[in-house]
Amino acid sequence: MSSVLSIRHLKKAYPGDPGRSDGSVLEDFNLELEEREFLCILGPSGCGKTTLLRCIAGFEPYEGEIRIQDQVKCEPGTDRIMVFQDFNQLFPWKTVEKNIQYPLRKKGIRDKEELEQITAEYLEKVKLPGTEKKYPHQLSGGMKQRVAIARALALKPKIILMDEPFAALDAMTRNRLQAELLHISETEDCTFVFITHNIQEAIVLGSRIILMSGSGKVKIDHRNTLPRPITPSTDGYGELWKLFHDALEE
Amino acid sequence: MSSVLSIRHLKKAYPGDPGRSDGSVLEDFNLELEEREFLCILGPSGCGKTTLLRCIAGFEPYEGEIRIQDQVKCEPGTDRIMVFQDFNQLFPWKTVEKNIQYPLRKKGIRDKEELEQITAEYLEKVKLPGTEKKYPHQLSGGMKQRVAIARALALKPKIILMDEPFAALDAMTRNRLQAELLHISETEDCTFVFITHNIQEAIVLGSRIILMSGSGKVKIDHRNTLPRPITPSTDGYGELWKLFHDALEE
Amino acid sequence: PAAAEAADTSVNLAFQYGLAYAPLTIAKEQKLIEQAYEEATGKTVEVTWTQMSAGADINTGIASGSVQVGFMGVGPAITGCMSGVGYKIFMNLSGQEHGLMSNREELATLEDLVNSDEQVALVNIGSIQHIILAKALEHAGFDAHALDANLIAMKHPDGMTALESGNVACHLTTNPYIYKEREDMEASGLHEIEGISDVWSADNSFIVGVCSAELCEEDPALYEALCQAFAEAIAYINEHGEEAAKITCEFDGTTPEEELQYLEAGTYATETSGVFELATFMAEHDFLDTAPESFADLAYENVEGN
Amino acid sequence: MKKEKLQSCFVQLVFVAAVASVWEATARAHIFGARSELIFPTLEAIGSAFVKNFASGYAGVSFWIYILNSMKLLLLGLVLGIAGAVLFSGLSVASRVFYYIYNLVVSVFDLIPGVALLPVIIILFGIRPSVIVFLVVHAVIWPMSRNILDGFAAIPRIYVEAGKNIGLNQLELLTGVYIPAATSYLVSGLKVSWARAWRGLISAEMIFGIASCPGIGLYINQMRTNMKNAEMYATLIVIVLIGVLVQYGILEPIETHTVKKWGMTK
Amino acid sequence: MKKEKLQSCFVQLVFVAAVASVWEATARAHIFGARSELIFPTLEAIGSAFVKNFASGYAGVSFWIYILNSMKLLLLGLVLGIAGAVLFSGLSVASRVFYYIYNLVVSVFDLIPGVALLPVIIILFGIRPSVIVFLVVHAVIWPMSRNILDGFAAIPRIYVEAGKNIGLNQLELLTGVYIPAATSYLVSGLKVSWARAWRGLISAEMIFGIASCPGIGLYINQMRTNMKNAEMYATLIVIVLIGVLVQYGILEPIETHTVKKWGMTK
Ligand SMILES: Nc1ncnc2c1ncn2[C@@H]1O[C@H](COP(=O)(O)OP(=O)(O)OP(=O)(O)O)[C@@H](O)[C@H]1O
Ligand SMILES: Nc1ncnc2c1ncn2[C@@H]1O[C@H](COP(=O)(O)OP(=O)(O)OP(=O)(O)O)[C@@H](O)[C@H]1O
Ligand SMILES: [Mg+2]
Ligand SMILES: [Mg+2]
Repeated sequence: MSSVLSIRHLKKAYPGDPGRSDGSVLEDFNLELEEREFLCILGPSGCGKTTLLRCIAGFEPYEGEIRIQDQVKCEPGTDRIMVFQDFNQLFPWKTVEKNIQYPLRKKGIRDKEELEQITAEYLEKVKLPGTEKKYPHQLSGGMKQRVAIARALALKPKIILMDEPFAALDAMTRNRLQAELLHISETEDCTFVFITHNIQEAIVLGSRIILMSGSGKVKIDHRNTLPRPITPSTDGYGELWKLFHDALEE
Repeated sequence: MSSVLSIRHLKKAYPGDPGRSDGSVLEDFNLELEEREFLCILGPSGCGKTTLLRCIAGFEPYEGEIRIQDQVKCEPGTDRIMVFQDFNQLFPWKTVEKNIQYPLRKKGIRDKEELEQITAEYLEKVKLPGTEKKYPHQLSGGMKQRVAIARALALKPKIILMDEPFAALDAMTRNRLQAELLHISETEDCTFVFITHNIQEAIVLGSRIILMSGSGKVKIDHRNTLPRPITPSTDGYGELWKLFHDALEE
Repeated sequence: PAAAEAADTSVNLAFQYGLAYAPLTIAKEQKLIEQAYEEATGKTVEVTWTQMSAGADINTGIASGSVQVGFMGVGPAITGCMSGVGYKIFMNLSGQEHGLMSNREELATLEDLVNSDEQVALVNIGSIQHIILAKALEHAGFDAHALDANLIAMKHPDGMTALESGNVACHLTTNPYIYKEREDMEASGLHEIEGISDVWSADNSFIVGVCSAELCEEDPALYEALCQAFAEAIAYINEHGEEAAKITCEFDGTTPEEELQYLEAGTYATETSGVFELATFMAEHDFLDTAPESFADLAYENVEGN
Repeated sequence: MKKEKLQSCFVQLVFVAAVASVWEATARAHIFGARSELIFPTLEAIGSAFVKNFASGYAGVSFWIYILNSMKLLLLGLVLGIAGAVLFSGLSVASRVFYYIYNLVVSVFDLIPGVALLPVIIILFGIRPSVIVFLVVHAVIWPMSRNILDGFAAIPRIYVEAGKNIGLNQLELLTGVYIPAATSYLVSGLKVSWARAWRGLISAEMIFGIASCPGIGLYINQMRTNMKNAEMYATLIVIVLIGVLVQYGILEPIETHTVKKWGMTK
Repeated sequence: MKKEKLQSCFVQLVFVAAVASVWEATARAHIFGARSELIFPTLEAIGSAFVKNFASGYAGVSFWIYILNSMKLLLLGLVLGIAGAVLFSGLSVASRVFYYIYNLVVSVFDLIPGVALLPVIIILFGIRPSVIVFLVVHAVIWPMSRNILDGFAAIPRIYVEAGKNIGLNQLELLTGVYIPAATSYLVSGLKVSWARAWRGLISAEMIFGIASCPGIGLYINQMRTNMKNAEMYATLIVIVLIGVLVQYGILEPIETHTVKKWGMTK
């Protein structure tokens, strides 16, 4: 398998902000991600997870090098679709339906029926059928997040960057969407970078799990070899959970 | 103990939105909350939890009656402080410090040293010392949420309304803040209404746990009598967890 | 419009607002220019009339060549001639009576005014009214600029409003406002300060027509037609006052009777009167940078008068 | 919504009635000297002047013609001004260099009074109705541009990022993100521009009236020159009526169907 | 930040130089007929008129006096206009009834050209420099109010709710939430108003010149009347310089230290 994402010597500091003692949020950050990997990132609040994702997506200037499929990419592009942490990432001037269809149109899908079919399919996946004609401000927090997930998935990008996408969801919806992502990851040619605070979620989803320290360093980089599907009763789940839990406690 | 919050026949429908089949988000919703109770609310995404909280806080017009300490309250007030679900609830034009101090000032605390001491104390509680001079846009998602929590706690209101306050936090920070809330609930004269998606969190925190159905009805109203402190290894935890988990699965 | 497009030549005329421009209304309504040109040459001319609120804009229009003929107060016309806008006076249009009205009893004479710090409203600083005031002052033995610091520039109707509502002490104005104010003498307790008519009457050139040098030189036929048409219009007003009043009253918002009265109070003639003398006075008192050497600096050869 | 509308209409009507009464009382008190009536006409006089305006026009030309001529120039100027503002502000989004230049241009030209530009305009355009159009454009384009530029700068970053993320090019970003996200600024700018255009038109026509294409400004100027204050106020009422009609009949519905529907404003 | 500032200055300087060259080339080409120099003076002529303005003034009055007089009236009008706009828009936040009325008042008065109000103003204020102040206020207050009203309507609901939640009363809500949250609208409104005030002042002084308190508008008018176009352009340059100075020296820093610092705009 070839490397789909390669980060070398990434350094990121916000202007006008001394940040940590060393003056930057991320420093000499390195990461090689292979195709169809499902990378989960854990780490304490404020450690730089979102910052990392934003650098990969091309929203922030940085030092160092980020290559996507062996090409240096500094600008945002449709090969890496981001689901933001913020609730207000949908275009408020478009209905749910149009929010999903607009990027698809830009991608070249013009057929109205096909668009509607895709919309229906992905709204079904995120358990939101019937909300097509609503505007974002008429949705609850979790519903907005799910529409954003549907919008990203429908685009079928090479890399999906997700920033705590399930944080606002109840356990059941969360389980259903986890299963959905696993399915996509298994059947489609798609690489995931997935930020979560939920250790269980990271173990269930990730083919690889990174834990960042409070100072933005990679503290654990673990290849998850537990047999799928993984549940808390899977052999080895307990140890793995403890590994990450303890590392976070430190 | 007297009833601190009493909701009778609450009905809420959003204008211009047919909503559910019965046309409203909440219908004939009743709730009596006693002083110093810690109410946790569970429920699927989009069931009306935030709507309920907003009605209590006085941000939405509604039918029915909501009484706070036996007085009908339709307007927002400092007796009920809300921590919103949205990340952007801090005033972006004020530093972290000022965001916390501004409501305190309005409450009548003018002494500069006292203000600084309170700020330091509560920032310490939410694990954010050293961020005093930052502006909200310089914080990560979880950090913003924690400042909002600190702002609410520092005010020591009669009722604290919290809408998934810990959703964006890592396990460890979450645990620490849970302990903090429990401590406040035990030592101070404060009633909590706390929305969460985390069943464990609800069991650990709640002296009473309500589970709402997808149609906005109260499905389970459980008085939590497990001996504190509650951990997953506490006797009876497993059954309780299963009770809520299964109810959510339905 | 179709006929207009087919016209052989065209001319742009610009003028300002008021009774003093009455002959233009006659010429416009009776199409005198078009007729005169066609009679003389057998060709057609398209005439465009533009009403501007400042002589300065007309000057710019002529200087840039988009206007060929303008009518304005004799003051700006002299300034234009001397600052090289490229035109000269090609005829006189009208003269109007001016008067200085006051609502303060203690201001009986110019001397009272000079010794007070009351304000005088007139249409513009450096305007012909300003120059008239300067002349009157000099005539009465004061410095020509003695009242300069007391001036308030505003349009005639605003000045009248200010005077009648007691907000300004004096108003120097012309036809028809001066007549209206005189009518109100009794009711409003206004009175006239003497001294203006000694130096300025309706016989003095007040509004003159100017014509660009290009038109004068390059299209003598049109130039002739213009002169002839306006002479006819002026003659019409003088000979058929009632008919003329009926035509122009609508534009001035009066009844035909009032209009006739106003028209008769003015002097409509093609000969200029006192232009050179005025220019000399202006040059002597800083209203003008360079003095004309002779009347020929200000007017074309065909113009009669001084 | 419906109820609020009614309530607002009611309040506004009561207010207008109150203002009218005060005016009438002042007019009837004759406190402004002998010509008080002329300077401060009664509502009756204004009303009959209003009727007369429409019934008989002025100088043999129907009042409708004045309105029509003005509206033609006004609309042309307004459309050109708004289109120009959108175009140039859009280019400013695409190119930083262009932004620096345009920002300066807006700051400078917004300061220059129309009359002062007149010589240059006359030189370039001659004496034509287009001069008035140009002055209207001059009145509209700079404040509108200011609103759009500032609106573009203030839109939440996340929308632009979401737009770039789905691969929008500069033009698509402009039409697909910047313009809708800044709609409340745009609508505010439209309201200001609409008023600017009216005022610009009246002043333009007052300094520059073309007899072959007479407009409302020329009309007002004539009325002023002739001391017909009742007619002048009646004409102002027409201007205000048209202006308010557009505001409540066109601009508010635009607001209701965009930013209000989208939950972006109250 | 620093670098961007430099870059922007550089681009703007290059642009100004380019415009100046085009002007000069046009002026030297004498393309506007025989009187080209008079109506389209060369930079040299404008430059020496600029120097002469300051050196000798006009009619025995120093040019500084003209500037000073104008600035006095301008600032007074600007401050009154802005204060009024803030005050009334603030009241509109507090009372719905007041909002309906004020919204109508703004829509109506914004449409009325200053000249048309002149008779009424003269009656009410007499013949004083305050008439000019009043006309400047009239030029400023309505567009500024429009910006503030629309800015208030567009601020995110959550800030208002957070404010009410911590027990702010109406006045505190206004100063503590509405005004800071709408700052980007306010600053935009300030920029527009500043330009409006200049334009309003010049036109006011052109229709209403007070010899005992001569201002720049009067000066420009004199230059126009006397066909001194070079002097007129030189005076315009002074106006533009002051205007741009305020824009870049006062308004931009305000922006940098508020909305930019708060991350509310780019
Ligand atoms: N402003 C609004 N206008 C119309 N409908 C709304 C509005 N806000 C919420 N709703 C609808 O009301 C229902 C309940 O929303 P609410 O925000 O209370 O859900 P919630 O329980 O908080 O969900 P979540 O866990 O996802 O935050 C949803 O179906 C939503 O679509
Ligand atoms: N725009 C900014 N300007 C200055 N500092 C910033 C900015 N954005 C983030 N930071 C800082 O960078 C650090 C990392 O932020 P980041 O958002 O990447 O954290 P995170 O790991 O995503 O946290 P969370 O789990 O709370 O979302 C934090 O200390 C934060 O204060
Ligand atoms: Mg984050
Ligand atoms: Mg919610």
